[in-house]
Amino acid sequence: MLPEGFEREILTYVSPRLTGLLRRAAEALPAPLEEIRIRQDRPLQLVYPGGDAFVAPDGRLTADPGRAVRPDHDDLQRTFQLMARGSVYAWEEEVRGGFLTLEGGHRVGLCGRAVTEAGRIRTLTQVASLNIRIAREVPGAADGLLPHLVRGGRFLSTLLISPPQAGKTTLLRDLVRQLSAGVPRLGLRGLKVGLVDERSEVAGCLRGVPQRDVGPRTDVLDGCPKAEGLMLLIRALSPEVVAADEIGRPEDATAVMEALHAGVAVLATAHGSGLADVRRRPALAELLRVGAFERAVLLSRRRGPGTVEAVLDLAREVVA
Amino acid sequence: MPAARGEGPVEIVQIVGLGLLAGMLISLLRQHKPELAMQLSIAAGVMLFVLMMAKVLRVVEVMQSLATRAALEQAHMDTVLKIIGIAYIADFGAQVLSDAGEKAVATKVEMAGKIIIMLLAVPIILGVLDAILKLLE
Amino acid sequence: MDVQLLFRIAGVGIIVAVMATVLKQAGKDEQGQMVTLVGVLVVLMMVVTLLGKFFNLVKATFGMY
Amino acid sequence: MTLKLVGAALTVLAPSWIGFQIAARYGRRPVELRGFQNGLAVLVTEVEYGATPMPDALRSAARAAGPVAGAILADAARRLEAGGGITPGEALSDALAEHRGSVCLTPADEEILAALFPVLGASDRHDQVRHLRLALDRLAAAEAEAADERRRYERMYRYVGVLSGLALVLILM
Repeated sequence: MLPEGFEREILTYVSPRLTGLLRRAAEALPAPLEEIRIRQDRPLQLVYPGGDAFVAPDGRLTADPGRAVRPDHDDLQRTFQLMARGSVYAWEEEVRGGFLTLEGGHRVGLCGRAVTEAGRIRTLTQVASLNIRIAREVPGAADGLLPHLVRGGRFLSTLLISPPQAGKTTLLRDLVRQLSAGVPRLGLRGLKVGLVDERSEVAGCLRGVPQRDVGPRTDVLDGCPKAEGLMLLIRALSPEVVAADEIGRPEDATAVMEALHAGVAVLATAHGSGLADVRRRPALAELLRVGAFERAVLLSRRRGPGTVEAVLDLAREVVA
Repeated sequence: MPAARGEGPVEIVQIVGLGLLAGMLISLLRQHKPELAMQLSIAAGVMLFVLMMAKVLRVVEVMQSLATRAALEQAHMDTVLKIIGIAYIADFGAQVLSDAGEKAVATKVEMAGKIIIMLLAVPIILGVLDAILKLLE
Repeated sequence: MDVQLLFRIAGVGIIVAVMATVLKQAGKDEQGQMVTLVGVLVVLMMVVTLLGKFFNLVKATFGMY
Repeated sequence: MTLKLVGAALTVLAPSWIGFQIAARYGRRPVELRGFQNGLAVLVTEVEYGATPMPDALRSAARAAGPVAGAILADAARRLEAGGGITPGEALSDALAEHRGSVCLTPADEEILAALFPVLGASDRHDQVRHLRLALDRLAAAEAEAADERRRYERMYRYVGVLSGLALVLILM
């Protein structure tokens, strides 16, 4: 099954030698393609919900990595260059952060040789692994969840907790969209939302313009570090809700506190498989301790990405 | 041959004019390209020589008719002419070479000319000796 | 056979001389030498044919065969 | 007689024309090298301060690069935008190959540009600027050399052309 826009948004940016193979292989998949993993001199792998497969030289799927196509150095470099639109320098920050964003908000994870300088990654060279994660918009993904996050026409600050690939970003995007658009059936009017999209994953910005539907009242701060971005939004754009993906650093926590003091609701995500996981991270533990979030949502992949395991009322827990 | 109808005084103007012209061109060229100047002088020399050749032909004809009248042996007359020709050519070559500064080669050429003339003259000398011996008998 | 030949040889000589000078000034001494050599050869061809004619004429005149 | 004169005129003109052509090549080479330098200098600015994506950067470089180098850079930008899975280096390489007939660069000059092909757009800003500056330095050296050659050879080839025409006429006359 080919994802929507696959040809234009993905295949255009892949080494011409691999496009035909990928097209045929992706068509043959039993479920929508989730990830393409291209590793130099190693089997070409496709991941879909519920499994993975390798691509044979004739474009068919195979379970045997020994019979799979092995992309070479040129394929990797060419794909990397094409994804960077021939301008790696223009996405320096992204490359340093190990990713690139394609048109349509698809994110490409990069791995290779890191060039460090004073202990920090300066850049990645000789990219040897590419992981193309196909972003999927699932309008209505948050339909079931939203009623639990609203009380008296007010949106409650929420932390989405999930292991990787459990649909956290998809959920966040749909929450932002619905909050921004307003949900009359819950008595929720459209809210001004400020979204800090450090990795261009949520809104899929291309040259600053969101490629994904994030609602009519949403301002996206693209490619900005979360802590600074949150501050900027609060100061300059008078949002009623600020949203950020994957918080967890001490300065993120400070920024979230700042938002709460300003009376702005916060919608954020964090990595973890449960509340206990999150509590082990100092910055997040502090946030939970002071009751920054009123709701925590636990996600898993148990019934496919986006399975809501539980919605916790943190306010009550803290009070209790 | 243009010389056949030409008169003496007119010809001398032609020849001197040609010589002067050649001389000027040669001296012009000698400063920059001496090797080409030498070739030019050869060409000029040859042309002057050729202009005179028609006259020489007339002289030869006169000599030949004199020889028949004197009932000289034809073979001897031919030899004399050949000797004159060889002398001309050898002299010409030697002149050019000494012009080009190759004095040593020039003398060798002259030497060769002399030897060949000697060889050609052998039958005549023998004839003369025969005649003298007959007179003495 | 007339004066033209003299002019031709002199002309080639002058042109070759100028060309060699220009080439030498441009630092292409080798090409200059080449040009001179070609000039000399070309003139030599003319002079050699002339000489050949001349020798034939002399031989004919004095019956030297 | 007239025919002979016309023939002689043609015989003089043909080598003269060739000589002027060669002389003109010597005249154009420094100009083209300068054009490439201007283009690359703009490219450096675009990459270093604007982080402009390659096709746009190439296009604004083309505007600064003068007619010949500009045409090549613009062609590279066009090829790059047309897609087809080529890298900026390949686009530039193809553009250069396409225009090879109309440029007066020596293989050594092209080598300087060719050194950029594998790296163009393929690394971070710092690295790009370093490579571009290196190419700029080498182009400047090549330009100085080309100007020197122009001074020495431009007039020479004109003279040699005309003179060989005259010599030919004399020899054939």
